Amino acid sequence: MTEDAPRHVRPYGDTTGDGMIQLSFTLPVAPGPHAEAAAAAFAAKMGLDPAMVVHAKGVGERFTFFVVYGRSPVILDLDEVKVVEREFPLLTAKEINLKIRSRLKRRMVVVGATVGTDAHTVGLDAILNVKGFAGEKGLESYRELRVVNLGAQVDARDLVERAVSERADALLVSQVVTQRDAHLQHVREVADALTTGWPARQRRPKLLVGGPRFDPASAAALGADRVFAKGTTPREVASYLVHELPAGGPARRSR
Amino acid sequence: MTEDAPRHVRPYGDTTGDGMIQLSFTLPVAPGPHAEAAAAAFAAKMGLDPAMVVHAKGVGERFTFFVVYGRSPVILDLDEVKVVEREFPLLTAKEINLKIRSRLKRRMVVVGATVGTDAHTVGLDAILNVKGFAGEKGLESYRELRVVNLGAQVDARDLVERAVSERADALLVSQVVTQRDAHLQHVREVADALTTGWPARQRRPKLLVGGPRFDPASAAALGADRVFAKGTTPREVASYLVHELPAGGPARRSR
Amino acid sequence: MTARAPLLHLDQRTVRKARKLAERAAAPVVELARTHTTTSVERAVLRLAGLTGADAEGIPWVNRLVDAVAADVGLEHGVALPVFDALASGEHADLATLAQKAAAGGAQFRLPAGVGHQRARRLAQRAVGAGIGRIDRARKDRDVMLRRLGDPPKPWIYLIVATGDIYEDIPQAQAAARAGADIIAVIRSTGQSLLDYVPEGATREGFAGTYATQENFRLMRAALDEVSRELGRYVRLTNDASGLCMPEIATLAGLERLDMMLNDCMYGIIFRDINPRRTFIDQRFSRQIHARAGIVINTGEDNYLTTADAVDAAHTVVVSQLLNERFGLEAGLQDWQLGLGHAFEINPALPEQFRLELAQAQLVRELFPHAPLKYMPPTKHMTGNVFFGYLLDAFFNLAGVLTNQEIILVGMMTEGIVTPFLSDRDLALENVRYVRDACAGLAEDFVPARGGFIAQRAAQVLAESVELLERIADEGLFTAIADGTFGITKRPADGGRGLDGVVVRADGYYNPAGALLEQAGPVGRPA
Amino acid sequence: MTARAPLLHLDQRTVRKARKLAERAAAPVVELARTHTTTSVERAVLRLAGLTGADAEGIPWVNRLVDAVAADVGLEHGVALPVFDALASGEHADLATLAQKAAAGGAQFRLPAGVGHQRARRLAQRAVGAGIGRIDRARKDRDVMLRRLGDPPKPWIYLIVATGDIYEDIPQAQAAARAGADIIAVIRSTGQSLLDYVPEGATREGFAGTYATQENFRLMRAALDEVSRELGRYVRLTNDASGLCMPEIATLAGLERLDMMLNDCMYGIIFRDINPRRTFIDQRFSRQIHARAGIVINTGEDNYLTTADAVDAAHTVVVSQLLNERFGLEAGLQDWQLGLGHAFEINPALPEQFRLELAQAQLVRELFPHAPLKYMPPTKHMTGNVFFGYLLDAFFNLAGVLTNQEIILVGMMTEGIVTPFLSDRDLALENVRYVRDACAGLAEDFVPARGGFIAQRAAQVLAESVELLERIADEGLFTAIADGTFGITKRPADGGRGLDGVVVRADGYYNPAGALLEQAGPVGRPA
Ligand code: B12
Ligand code: B12
Ligand SMILES: Cc1ncc(COP(=O)(O)O)c(C=O)c1O
Ligand SMILES: Cc1ncc(COP(=O)(O)O)c(C=O)c1O
Repeated sequence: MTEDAPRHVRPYGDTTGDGMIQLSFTLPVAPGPHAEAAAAAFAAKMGLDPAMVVHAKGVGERFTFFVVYGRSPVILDLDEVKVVEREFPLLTAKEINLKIRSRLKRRMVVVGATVGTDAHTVGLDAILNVKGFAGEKGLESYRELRVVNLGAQVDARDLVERAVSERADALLVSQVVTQRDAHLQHVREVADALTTGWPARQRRPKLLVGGPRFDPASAAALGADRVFAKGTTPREVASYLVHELPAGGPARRSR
Repeated sequence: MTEDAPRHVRPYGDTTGDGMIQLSFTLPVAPGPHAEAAAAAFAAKMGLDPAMVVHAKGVGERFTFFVVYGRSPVILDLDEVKVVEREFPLLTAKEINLKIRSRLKRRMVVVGATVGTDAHTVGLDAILNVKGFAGEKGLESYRELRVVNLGAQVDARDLVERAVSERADALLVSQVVTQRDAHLQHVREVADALTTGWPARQRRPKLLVGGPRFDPASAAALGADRVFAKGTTPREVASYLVHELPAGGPARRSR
Repeated sequence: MTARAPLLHLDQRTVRKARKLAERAAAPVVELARTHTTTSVERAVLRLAGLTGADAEGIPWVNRLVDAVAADVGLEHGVALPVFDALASGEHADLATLAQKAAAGGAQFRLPAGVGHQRARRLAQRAVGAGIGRIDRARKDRDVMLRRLGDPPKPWIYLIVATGDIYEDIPQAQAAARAGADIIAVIRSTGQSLLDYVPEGATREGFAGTYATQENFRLMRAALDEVSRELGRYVRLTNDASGLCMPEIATLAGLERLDMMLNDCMYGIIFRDINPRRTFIDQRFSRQIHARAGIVINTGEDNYLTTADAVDAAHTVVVSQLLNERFGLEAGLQDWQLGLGHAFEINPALPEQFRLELAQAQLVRELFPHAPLKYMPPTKHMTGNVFFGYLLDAFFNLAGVLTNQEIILVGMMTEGIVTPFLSDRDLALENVRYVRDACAGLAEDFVPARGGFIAQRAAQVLAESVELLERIADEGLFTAIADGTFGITKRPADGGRGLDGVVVRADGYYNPAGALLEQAGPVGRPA
Repeated sequence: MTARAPLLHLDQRTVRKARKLAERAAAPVVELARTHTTTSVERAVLRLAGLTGADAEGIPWVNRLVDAVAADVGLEHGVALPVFDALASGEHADLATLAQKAAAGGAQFRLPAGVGHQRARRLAQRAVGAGIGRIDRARKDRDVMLRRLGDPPKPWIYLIVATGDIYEDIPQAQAAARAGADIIAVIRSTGQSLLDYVPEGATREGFAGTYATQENFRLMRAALDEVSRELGRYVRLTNDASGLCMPEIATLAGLERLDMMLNDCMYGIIFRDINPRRTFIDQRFSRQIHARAGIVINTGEDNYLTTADAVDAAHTVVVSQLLNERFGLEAGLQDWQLGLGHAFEINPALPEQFRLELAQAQLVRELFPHAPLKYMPPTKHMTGNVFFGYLLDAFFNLAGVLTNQEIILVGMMTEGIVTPFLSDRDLALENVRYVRDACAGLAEDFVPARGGFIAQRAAQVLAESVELLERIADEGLFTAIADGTFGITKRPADGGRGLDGVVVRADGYYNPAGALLEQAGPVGRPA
C-alpha cells in the first residue's frame, strides 16, 4: 500500500465512505410482504442502514430468495487486519536445491496425498508434478527433492505408515471437499495419526496442508505446520520447505 | 404462512439452519493478501463465521472487489418482524366508484406529479393513466375520480398551488431517483409546501408517496400519509383513497 | 472492421422510399430552424466570441448580456450586431465588461445601420471566427492525438460515470479507461437540462450525475488525455448536449475537445418537456457546431423504449433514426458522425426475445451501414436480480457482436437499483471482454435464414416505419409529436419549457457563427 | 425435436473408420468381460434373487454369502449353483436365513453336479428370473406413467441434489422439479464408490452427496412420483452406478425404477483408482441390467476435461465416447439409451472459446445423432466470481440450444465454491429458461461457414480421434489407460482397488442373470 492510503476504511460503492455492500440469501419464509419485511429485518440485524430489499423471489412455497443493497456501518482499521505474510523468502529452484544439499547432505523426501474420501488430485498434482502450476514446475522437478505422490483417497494411517517407511521430511496433504467440514476432520486425522504413528525418536516431519478453502491462519488449530491456500505455487512450497530446515549444519537422523 | 412454519429462522443455504449468505463489496485497498485479509476481517465484523473470501479482484490500483460466502449468526424472530400490512380492503372499481359517490357526493380529485428534478413518469403514469399497470386500469378510468396529472419535474410549491386551485382530495407524488436521498428531500419539500401553502380552513388532502425504493414504513418520517412501494397497482391506490374517506355521510368542504 | 454483406435482404426500394419520406417530413422543420433563433443560440454566439464567467448568483454573463440586448432591441436581428456595435463604441473594454455593465443597467443597445452595421459585423465576425478557430484547433489536437496514440478499434466500449462530484468522477473515469473503456460519458445532474443557463466552474453537488460545465469538461478531458497517454490509446469523452442549452453546451464541447455528444432532435421534447420549436431550432445550430468540431453525435431513440414497448414501437425508433439522420446531414454532419441510438429493450420474458432483438439490431445496421451506431443495454427490464441482470447484459453484448454495433454502452447489473458502483463497471467490462473474445468471429456463423423469423421481423418493422413516415410527411412532425408518436408521450407544439426563448428572425438577422458554419461545408473524416 | 441437417460436413468415411477402430479396440476387453466375473457381479445375482438386508455391522447379506461361497468353493463357477444347491437341501428356510447361517459358519457350500446341478440351476433361474421380472415391471410402470403423465420434451433439464441427507434431499428435489427440472440426480457421498458393498437403509450422513442405497432410491422415486403426478409430467431420477459396486447398484436402480444412471466404462478407473479389469467386467454386467431396465446411461467423458485441457484433449473425449458407445451396444443398450457425456470446459480466457465449444458440441451431436447427449456445464473454470460464473453458464446454455443437446446439466454459479444452495438451483433455472425461450429458434440462424473456423476445428478433432483410436486398436486399451491417455491419469492394468474381486470364469460358470440377459436381446424404445 502507498503511504497516503487511509488506515480506516469502509466499503466503497461510488463515493468514498458510502459503505455500500450487496447481500443475497434465502430465508425459509413463504414469499410475500412478510418475507420482504423479514429480509429487511435480517439485513438490519446484519447492521445495514439503510437496507434496500431490491429483489425477492419465491423458491417453492416455503422459501424466498433476496438481494439486498445497503450501507454497512463497519469501519475497518487496516492496521488491525492480521495477514499471514509469507514468513520466508521466495527462492529460485537453484537456491532451493543448493540449500537442501548443503544443509541436509541428502535429498529431502516429501510424501503427498489427498486424504480421506476426497478424490481431488488436481491441486496436489499442481504442486507435486513436474508440469506444475502457473508456469512454475512442480516439486518433482527439483533435483534435491524426492517426491512420493500417493494420489487421492488415502487413509490417514496409511499415509503416515508410508511416510515412516519413506523417512519423509514433510507430509503434503490436500483437501478440497469442505462440505460439513470434511477437510478439517481429515487433516486432524492425519495430525493424530502422526502423533501416534511416528517413531518417537525420529524428527517429526513437517505437516503441510493445502486446498482452496482453508483459512491461512488455521494451521495451529489443525495441528499442522502450515496451511497453503488457493493459488499456491510449487516454488512457494519448496521455499517454505528449505526455510524450515534446521539452520546450522546438516540435520542428522537418529535411527 | 402455514401453521407449522417455524418462528425463529436463519438463512438457508442447503441445510436447515446453516445460516449461509453471500456478500459482495469493494474496499479501498490495493489488491493482495492484505486486502483479502481485510475482506475477511470485514466479513467477520459483519458477524460471518466462518467467512470464505472466494473472490478478490483488483479494480484499478487502489480498490479490490470481493465475493464472500459465510454463515451469519443472526437468528430472526418472525413474530417480531413488522410488516406494513394493507390496512384497507381491496375493492373492485365498481365498489370504489360507489363509495366515492355515496360518501363524497361528488367526484374525488387527485393531483399527481413527479416532483423536484426527477423526470421519471412511468411509475406515476402506471398508477394514473387509463392504460394502468399489471393488467389493472389506472385511476383515470374510475368514473368518480378526477385525475390531474402534472407530469414530471414539477416544483413542490407549484404542485401545491395547483392542488389548491383544483381543490384536491389527494396529492400523488412519485420519486424514482434516490441518489444522495433526493427522493426523501423532494417529498419533504412537498410536505412543507402543503403545510405552508394549504388554506388553513380547508381539509388537508392526503399525501400519497410512491416509488421503487421507498421503505413502506417511512410515511410518518416523511410527513406523508402513506407510502407505496415497488409493484403497487392502481386498484390498491384507489382502495386506499376510499378507505381514507371520512366514514359517515358526505364530507362537506368549508370554503 | 470490414462491413459484412447484408443478411436481411431488405427491399432497397423501400429503404430509398423511407429516406425520401424522412426528407419530406423534415423539410418544414428545417425551414423553421432557418428562420428562427433562440436565446441559447445567441448565447452560444457570445460564448464563441469569448465571453465566459458568471455573476455572483452564478448566472453566466452570456445570459445577462443576451437578456439586456433582448430588453433593448429584441433578439430578432441576433445579439451580434447590437453587442459589437456597443463594443465598437469604445466605451467598454471588452465583452466581459460590457456584460457586467449591461447587467447593472449601465449599457444601452441599438441596432446599428450603415457603417456602424458594417463595423459591428466585422468585429463580430472576427471575434466569433476566433472562437471557431479554437474549435478547429481542438479538432486538430484530437487528430494529432489519434495519430500519435492510436485510435482503438471498433466497437468502442462506452462507460458512464455519474457520481455528482467531478473530483470523484475523475479517478473513476481513469480507472474505467484503464479497465478498457474507450469512451467515458459523464452524465448530468437530474436538474440540469431544464436550467436555461450553463453553470460555471468545477462542481461537486450533482444528483445522479455531474453538472456539465466548461470547467468540468476541461478537467475531465485533461484527466483522460493523461490516461490516454499512459495507455497509448485515445480515450474519448462525451456528455449531453440536449436540454435548454443545447447550442451552448455544444459550443463548450467543441472548445474543450469533447469527442461525442448526446444530441437528439426530439429527446428534450419528449423526456424533458422542452418546447418542440425551441428544441428543433436549438438542435440545428448545435449540430452545425458539432459538425465543425468533428464530434460524433449520439441520438436518443433508445429512450423511447423505456416508455413505449420495444416490440410495438420498434418502427418509431427507425423513423426517428431516419429523421435524426436527415436533420444531421442537413446541419452538415457526415455519416461517420451519426451515432444513431437504439437499445436492447425487448421484454426478456417474451418468446424469441433475443432473435427479435437481433432482427432490430441488424435492421438498423443495414439501414445505416456507415453510421457508428450507439447500442444501449437493457434498462427497463433490469430488476433487482443482479445475477439475471448480468446475464441479460451478456446477451446484449452478444447481440452487439453478432450485428456489428460500433458504440457499445456497457450495461450495469445494478441498472434497476442505483447509479453504477465502481465494481459494477469492472464486472461489466469483464462481461464485455468475455463475449467479445470468446465469440470474436461468431458473426461469421450468424446467417439468418432467408425469409426466416429474423428476416421477416426486420421487413415488418421497415414496412411499419414507411407507413408511419408517410403519415408524418402528410400531417407534419409537430402533429405526430403532439399525438404521442414517440415514447407514447404527447407534447403539443406550444407546450413545454423554453418557448419564450424562441424568436422569429427578422430580415436583417445576423449570426456570424451560423454564417461561417453554413458556408463552411463538411470538413471531412479525421485522419 | 426434429434433427437438423448436419452443419459440419464431416467426412463420412472418416466417421465410419472411427467406429470400426473403436470396435477393434473394444473387442479384447469385451472378451475379458465375457470370461470373467467379479464379487460384485455375483452379489448382484443374489440381489436379483431377492436377498436384501445387512448384518449388525451394516455389511449386506449378499456380501456375507458371496464371501462364504468364495471361501468354500471359489467364485469361478458363480454363486448361483452353490447357493441354490444349499437352499435346495431344505435345511435353510430362505436365502436370508442361509446367508445368516453362512456368515456364522453354519452352512457349507459345494459345487453340485448331475441332478443336483440341474435342480440348483432351475431354482436359481426361477429366483433370478423373478428379480428380472420385477425390473421388467418397473420398466412397464415407467412406460405407463410416461403415457399417462406425459414425457417432457427434450432437452431435459438435469439438476443435482446433494445435501448428504435424504430427508433434506427430498424436499429440495421436489422443489427443483416444480421449478422445472426434468431429471433429478442424487449424487453420492464422497466415500461411497470405494466401498465394496452397498450400504443399507435411509441415510442422513453423507459428505457432499447422499449414500446410494436401495431405500434412498425408493424414497426419492416415490417422492418424485408424487411430484410428477402433481405437475403432470414424469420427472426422472438418476444416480451413480460407477464404482466398486457397479453391477449391484445397477440392479437396485432397475428394481427401484431409476430412469438414468451415471455409468461409464472408464470413470471408476481414472477418477476412483478402481482396477481396470474389475471395472470393465463390472460395467458390462451393469449395462446389461440397464438395457433390460430401459435405463438411459450417462457416460463420464466430461470428467476428463477437469484434469486434462479441453482443447488439447478434445479428441480423447470423442475416442472415449466411441468406446462407450461400442461397449454399450455390445451389452445390449440401444442408441436412445446412450447418454454420452461431454462438457463446456474450454478456458473462457481463450480467444474464440465459445466457437471452439460450439465446434466440439456440434461434432459430438453429428457423430451420435441418435444418442441423447449429456452436456455438462463449466466446472473447472468456475471461480469464486459468481457473477461471471452465472454468465458462463448462460453461454453453456446457449451452446446447448445452438447444437441441440438433449440432457442439459444445469450449471451452478457456486460451482467453484460449495455444493449448490437452494437458491443457486433456482437462479440456474432462471438462466436456462431465459436462454431456451429467448433463443428458442436461434439454431436456425446458426450456420457455421463451410470450411470456416468451426468446421475446421471439428474436422481436426475428428482426425486426431482416428489417429488415437488407431494407436489404441494396435496397442490395446489397457496400455492406453496405463499411459494416461484419458484425463492424463495413468492407471496400470494391475493397479487400483478391487482386483482381488476379479475371478476367471471356469468352464461350468453359471450366472442365471447373465444368461437371461444375453439371450433376451433388446426390448425396444419406451412407448
Ligand atoms: C476437478 C474437479 C473434480 C474432478 C476431480 C478430478 C481429479 N482427479 O482431481 C472430479 C470430476 C472427479 C470431481 C468429482 C467430485 N467433486 Co469435484 N470439483 C472439481 C473442480 C471442478 C475443480 C477442482 C480443481 O481441480 N481445481 C484446480 C486446482 C489447481 O485448485 P486447488 O485444488 O484449489 O489447488 C490449489 C491450491 O488450493 C493449493 N493446494 C491444493 N492442494 C494442496 C496441497 C498442498 C500440500 C499444498 C501445499 C497446496 C495445495 O495449490 C493448488 C494450486 O494453487 C471443483 C470446482 C471448482 N471450480 O473449483 C469441483 C469441487 C471441488 N468438487 C466438488 C464435489 C462435491 C465433488 C464430488 C464429491 C461430487 C460427488 N458427490 O460426486 C465428486 C467426488 C469427488 C470425491 N470423492 O472427492 C465440490 C466441493 C464442494 C465443497 N466445497 O465441499 C466442488 C467445489 C464443486 C461444487 N461446487 O460442488 N471433481
Ligand atoms: C425508464 C427510465 C428512465 C427514462 C424515464 C422516462 C420517463 N418518462 O419516465 C429516461 C431514459 C428518460 C431516464 C432518464 C434518467 N434516469 Co432513469 N431509469 C429508467 C428505468 C430504466 C426504469 C424506470 C421505470 O420506468 N420503471 C417502471 C415503473 C412502472 O416502476 P416504478 O417507477 O417503480 O413505479 C411503480 C412503483 O414504484 C409505484 N409508484 C411509482 N411512483 C408512484 C407514485 C405514487 C403516488 C404511487 C401510489 C405509486 C408509485 O407504482 C409503480 C407501478 O407499480 C430505471 C432502471 C430500472 N430498471 O428501474 C432507470 C433509473 C430509475 N434511472 C436513473 C437515473 C439516474 C436517470 C438519470 C438521472 C440519468 C442521467 N443522469 O441522465 C436520467 C435523468 C432523469 C431525471 N432527470 O430524473 C437511475 C436512478 C438511480 C437512483 N436510484 O437514484 C435508475 C435506477 C437507473 C440506474 N441504475 O442508474 N430514465
Ligand atoms: C439524446 C440524449 N440527450 C441527453 C440525454 C441526457 O439528458 P439529461 O441530462 O436531460 O438527462 C440523454 C440521456 O439519455 C439522451 O439520450
Ligand atoms: C460416469 C460417472 N459415474 C459416476 C460418477 C460419480 O461417482 P462418485 O460417486 O464416485 O463420485 C460420476 C461423477 O461425475 C460420473 O461421471
